Amino acid sequence: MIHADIIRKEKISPTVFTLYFHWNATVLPGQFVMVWAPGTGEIPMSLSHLGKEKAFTIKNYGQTSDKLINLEPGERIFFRGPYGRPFSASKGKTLLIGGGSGMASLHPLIKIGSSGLIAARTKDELLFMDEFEAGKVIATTDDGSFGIKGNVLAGLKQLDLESFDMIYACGPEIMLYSVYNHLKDMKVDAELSLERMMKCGIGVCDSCSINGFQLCMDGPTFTMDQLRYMNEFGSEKLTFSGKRVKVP
Amino acid sequence: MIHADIIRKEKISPTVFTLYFHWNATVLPGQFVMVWAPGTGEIPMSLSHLGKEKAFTIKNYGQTSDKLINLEPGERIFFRGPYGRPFSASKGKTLLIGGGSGMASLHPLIKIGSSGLIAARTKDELLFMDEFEAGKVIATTDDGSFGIKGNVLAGLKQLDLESFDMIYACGPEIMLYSVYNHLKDMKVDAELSLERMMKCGIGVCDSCSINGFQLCMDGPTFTMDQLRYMNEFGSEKLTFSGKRVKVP
Amino acid sequence: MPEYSLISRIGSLKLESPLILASGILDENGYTMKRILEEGAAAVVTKSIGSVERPGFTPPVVAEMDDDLLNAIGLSNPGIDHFGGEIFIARSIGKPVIGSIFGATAEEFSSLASKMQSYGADAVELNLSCPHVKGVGSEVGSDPALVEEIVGEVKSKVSIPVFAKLTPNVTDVVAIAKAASRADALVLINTVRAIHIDIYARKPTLSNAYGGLSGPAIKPIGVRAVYDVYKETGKEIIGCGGISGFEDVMEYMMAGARAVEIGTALKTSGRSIFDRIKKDIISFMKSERIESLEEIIGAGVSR
Amino acid sequence: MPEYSLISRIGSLKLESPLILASGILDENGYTMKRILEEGAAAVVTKSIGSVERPGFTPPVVAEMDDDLLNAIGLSNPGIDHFGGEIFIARSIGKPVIGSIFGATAEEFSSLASKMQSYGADAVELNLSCPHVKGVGSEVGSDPALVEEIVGEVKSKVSIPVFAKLTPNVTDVVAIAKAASRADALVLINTVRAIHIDIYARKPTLSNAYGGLSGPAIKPIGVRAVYDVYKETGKEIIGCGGISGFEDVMEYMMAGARAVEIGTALKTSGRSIFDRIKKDIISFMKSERIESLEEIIGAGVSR
Ligand SMILES: Cc1cc2nc3c(=O)[nH]c(=O)nc-3n(C[C@H](O)[C@H](O)[C@H](O)COP(=O)(O)OP(=O)(O)OC[C@H]3O[C@@H](n4cnc5c(N)ncnc54)[C@H](O)[C@@H]3O)c2cc1C
Ligand SMILES: Cc1cc2nc3c(=O)[nH]c(=O)nc-3n(C[C@H](O)[C@H](O)[C@H](O)COP(=O)(O)OP(=O)(O)OC[C@H]3O[C@@H](n4cnc5c(N)ncnc54)[C@H](O)[C@@H]3O)c2cc1C
Ligand SMILES: Cc1cc2nc3c(=O)[nH]c(=O)nc-3n(C[C@H](O)[C@H](O)[C@H](O)COP(=O)(O)O)c2cc1C
Ligand SMILES: Cc1cc2nc3c(=O)[nH]c(=O)nc-3n(C[C@H](O)[C@H](O)[C@H](O)COP(=O)(O)O)c2cc1C
Ligand code: FES
Ligand code: FES
Repeated sequence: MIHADIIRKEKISPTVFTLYFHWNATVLPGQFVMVWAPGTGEIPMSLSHLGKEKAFTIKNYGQTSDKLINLEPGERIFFRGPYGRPFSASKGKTLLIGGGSGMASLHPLIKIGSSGLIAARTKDELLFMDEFEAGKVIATTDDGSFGIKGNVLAGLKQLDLESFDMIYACGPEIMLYSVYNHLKDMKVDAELSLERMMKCGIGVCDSCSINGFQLCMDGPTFTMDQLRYMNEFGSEKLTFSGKRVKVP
Repeated sequence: MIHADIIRKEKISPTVFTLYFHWNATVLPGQFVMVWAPGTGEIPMSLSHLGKEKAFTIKNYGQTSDKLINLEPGERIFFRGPYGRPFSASKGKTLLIGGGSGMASLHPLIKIGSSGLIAARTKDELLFMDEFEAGKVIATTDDGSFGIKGNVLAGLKQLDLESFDMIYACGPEIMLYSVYNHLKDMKVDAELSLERMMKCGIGVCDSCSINGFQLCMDGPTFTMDQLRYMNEFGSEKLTFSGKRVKVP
Repeated sequence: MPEYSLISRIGSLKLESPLILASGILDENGYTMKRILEEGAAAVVTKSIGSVERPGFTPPVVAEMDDDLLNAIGLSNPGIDHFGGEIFIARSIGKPVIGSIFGATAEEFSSLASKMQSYGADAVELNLSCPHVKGVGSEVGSDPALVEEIVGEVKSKVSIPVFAKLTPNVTDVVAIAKAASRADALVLINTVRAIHIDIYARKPTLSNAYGGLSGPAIKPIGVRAVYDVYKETGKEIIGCGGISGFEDVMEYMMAGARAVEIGTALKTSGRSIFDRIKKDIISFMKSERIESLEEIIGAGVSR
Repeated sequence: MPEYSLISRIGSLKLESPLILASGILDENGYTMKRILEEGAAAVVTKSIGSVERPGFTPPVVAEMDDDLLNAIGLSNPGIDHFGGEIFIARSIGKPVIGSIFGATAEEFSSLASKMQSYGADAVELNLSCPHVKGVGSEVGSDPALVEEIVGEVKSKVSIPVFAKLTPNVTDVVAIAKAASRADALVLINTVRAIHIDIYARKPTLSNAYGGLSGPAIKPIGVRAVYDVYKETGKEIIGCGGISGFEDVMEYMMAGARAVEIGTALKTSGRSIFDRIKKDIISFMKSERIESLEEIIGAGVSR
């Protein structure tokens, strides 16, 4: 395990915190680490900041994420990685599509000129909106508390998607599956970062697999072409115990 | 273990054979390997030839050496190494003093201009005499069957030892101890390659030790200055079982 | 020039090569097993399945130590009644799928084995050796009487070959092997009980503290177990533990194994490991003039 | 700023640091032990000595496997009556020398222990755990009743501290540890039974076939044994197996060891390993704000 001290902590929404730390390593956008809260659990986590100062942006989801966001500056965090295939670098006009805490993994891709489409249940959960240039970002909320009322599709319909050189998306599978279906017959290049149960992070436990690909090694980012052959995508996945269930 | 096929075998005395093989490795004069005869034993052995073609020159001493010299071209030999501290390279006038199969380890040092003093019990056991230039080598035999009758001391007395820039010696400890005593108050640089029981070759078993130095790691070559502090040299050693006995 | 065939036989099971995917590594999802078979494994063993759904331990469930691995997945599994679908998917390519099962009693094992057979599994592997879960695994597998009962009961209930996978965490593996002698083959070894402590957290790295060590570190322990059991019982053996190259496969076979299972090395070498090792074995057979792998089984055992 | 002291205590033995040379590595010749003490070891354990001279096995007696080592020296030793001189030489520097002994019966052990005491040994270590010699070593050390008898008998005969060195090659190391509970401390672990086969010779590399595995590969097994025994018995423990850096020492201590023995790492790191690790432990204590090593003994054990 690697360990580092938390140097700063920022609350960026009622349930989301960013923890900053020093880690002298090269991590590429889309890669992740396994973060350990000793005594509690270990969960996959993207790095939302990749400079000399690195950071996790963590949503309070359950036991382990809760433990992590309650750590204070000076306390120690433990993790291992980086793991996974990063988003491929791309020049030109990019669109970032993020749902919920999925924005954490897209954050390092926000550059001058990038456009954004952020989807959330409610206004409070829209992350990193103000890091886009004015007029470059649109939002959807399920409850209409901000931006377009509706889900990601409502946002997608407002955009000239084929005008982008690359689209990167990260969020819940159901959202990504909508994005995929909407894009699949268009002339666009896109990479989607999926989420599955991850126990090992190193390609042995099979809990993160989708059609024979391990998210932790072959993903979590996949191209549209790869997704085309995955009949489990948007349809079925395995639970923590390995039981096949429908993707909600 | 490294393995190689014997490509050639030469009988160089009634009891001594040279086995040639290919081994693509850098070995320096004075270093040794542990040679394994599967099913029989494993013994330390210098390399007598160090070019692209390498060779052992083996005296039929007991079980394992006997097994080795009975191998034929095309058969396989096994060994590990190289181990040990080589003789230090030296320019100028060199004298090689070899006793019995100790000449095997000195053989790679025979160059144009090197002088030699070879000691053996009897004529048949004088090895590599004809590789020295005419007039550059003298021999002693215990039985007087060739050269000077007597032991190595008789030969040493005939030489202007201080005229050499470096003296290298290898042979039975009793002979080396005579050489050491004869040289110790002279102004000469000398390195002696000692022999002790060797079981591991890698500095763990302690069977080859002399005053806290392991022959297999810190030796087998030692300088006169190192030997000066070794009260076990020429005096006591441990047997195969670890029993302290007098050096014969 | 002879044809170099890698065809291997264990019990009545015929394999295109001696290389099998070990239980618990990339074999929970049917599609993953299918892909590993497509990419070169001669057969796969499923992860160990029990009677009821089990979440297994909370992560961390693995700790990497160079090429070695410590794991305490905790026999997480969906329960036998939810596993038929995965076997069906995996078998679609036509290569053997071996169903691994675990339990606490002979009845439990034999009911699991019957279900595996009904799902179409080509053989069943009894996990008598998981080192980190109480009441099943190696606690079962270190009791010779219970081992004998379980193997006997399963053999009397199913017609597919039965393999018994044994633990090295015992004083006398030969005694356990003898107790399991009604099995068609023995699988040696499962992981070695071990612990890693993170000195900066001052806690065991695995949530369960105890885990099973796998990878190159345990190869000499596995080879010893195979050697011992081959020499003393002559049983058919599948070697397992720390295999990452053809040298390791040859070493296990010379110690007495007829085939091998590979697990942890998938982590470092990926799925291509099976094809690479097959190629390397053929080169070795050529240069060492081995016409059939049968020649070398047990060839390194001094009697 | 606090003084960082490495002083350690095992039974009544006081050590300048927790770092001891393990039995069987560079400790046959008194001068070698003396040099290792001069160059930084806090104490040395002699190689295991028996009642009579034993040549041990024919070489090959070691097989290197990267940083790991397989050995079957075969308890070669000059016999106790010829060993007093070596102890005398080793003790001349004034640091503790621990005499290791092996035997088949309680009487043999206690007579050996008395002789070690008369030679001036500062403690005696009972080798109940050599994995490759029949009739002594781990065959003795896997029988709880015999272990109890040996330890009891030795304790009743000598006044110097008695350490019992146990084997990991058993189903239940805690049961053996309990049997040895009259010892002043337990040493865990000896080597793990293993084999290496040379595939080009088609023979086991060691002349004895079976050997004991040491080095980094066995560290997680040793840490597990220490953890287990510390947790279940609370006995004083000397950790051993695969230590090559300060991290390993800290890990063993957090698992419950009060001191450690280092063997195989001498091969790769040389005698300077003791001084290097001492320096590194002090840096660790500084940065982790550990004032005394006592604080961390067992700190990683979840109860
Ligand atoms: C590649 C990747 C990157 C991620 N990046 C981020 C990020 O940057 N920010 C963020 O807030 N969230 C991220 N997540 C999601 C995050 O991992 C889950 O929110 C988290 O695992 C929830 O764990 P918990 O213990 O808080 O919740 P609980 O519901 O208490 O979890 C229960 C158990 O399930 C396990 N678990 C639950 N969800 C997951 C999961 N997806 N993968 C593995 N184990 C799981 C936990 O290990 C835990 O033991 C990412 C997920 C993946 C796969
Ligand atoms: C550094 C070094 C280099 C050597 N180079 C050469 C050389 O180039 N040519 C040559 O002919 N001889 C050389 N020798 C000597 C050679 O190793 C012995 O002649 C040989 O070990 C005898 O073994 P054996 O089995 O034939 O005899 P045996 O008497 O049958 O040996 C009995 C046992 O003792 C062991 N044994 C005997 N002598 C030694 C020894 N010196 N070291 C370790 N184990 C021993 C053997 O392993 C064997 O198991 C060298 C020795 C050393 C230390
Ligand atoms: C992550 C992981 C999970 C495992 N799960 C199981 C299991 O469910 N059943 C089983 O019999 N063995 C299991 N094993 C043990 C392996 O099948 C194998 O016996 C062991 O890892 C040694 O082989 P290797 O060194 O090639 O990995 C598991 C091993 C690992 C690493
Ligand atoms: C070459 C060698 C010889 C050994 N001889 C003995 C011995 O005589 N008595 C003993 O108790 N342990 C002996 N051991 C075991 C070590 O003392 C130690 O328990 C083991 O090697 C694990 O520690 P390490 O990994 O630091 O070497 C020997 C180990 C080696 C490598
Ligand atoms: S998380 Fe275990 S295989 Fe991907
Ligand atoms: S031969 Fe073993 S220490 Fe030198």
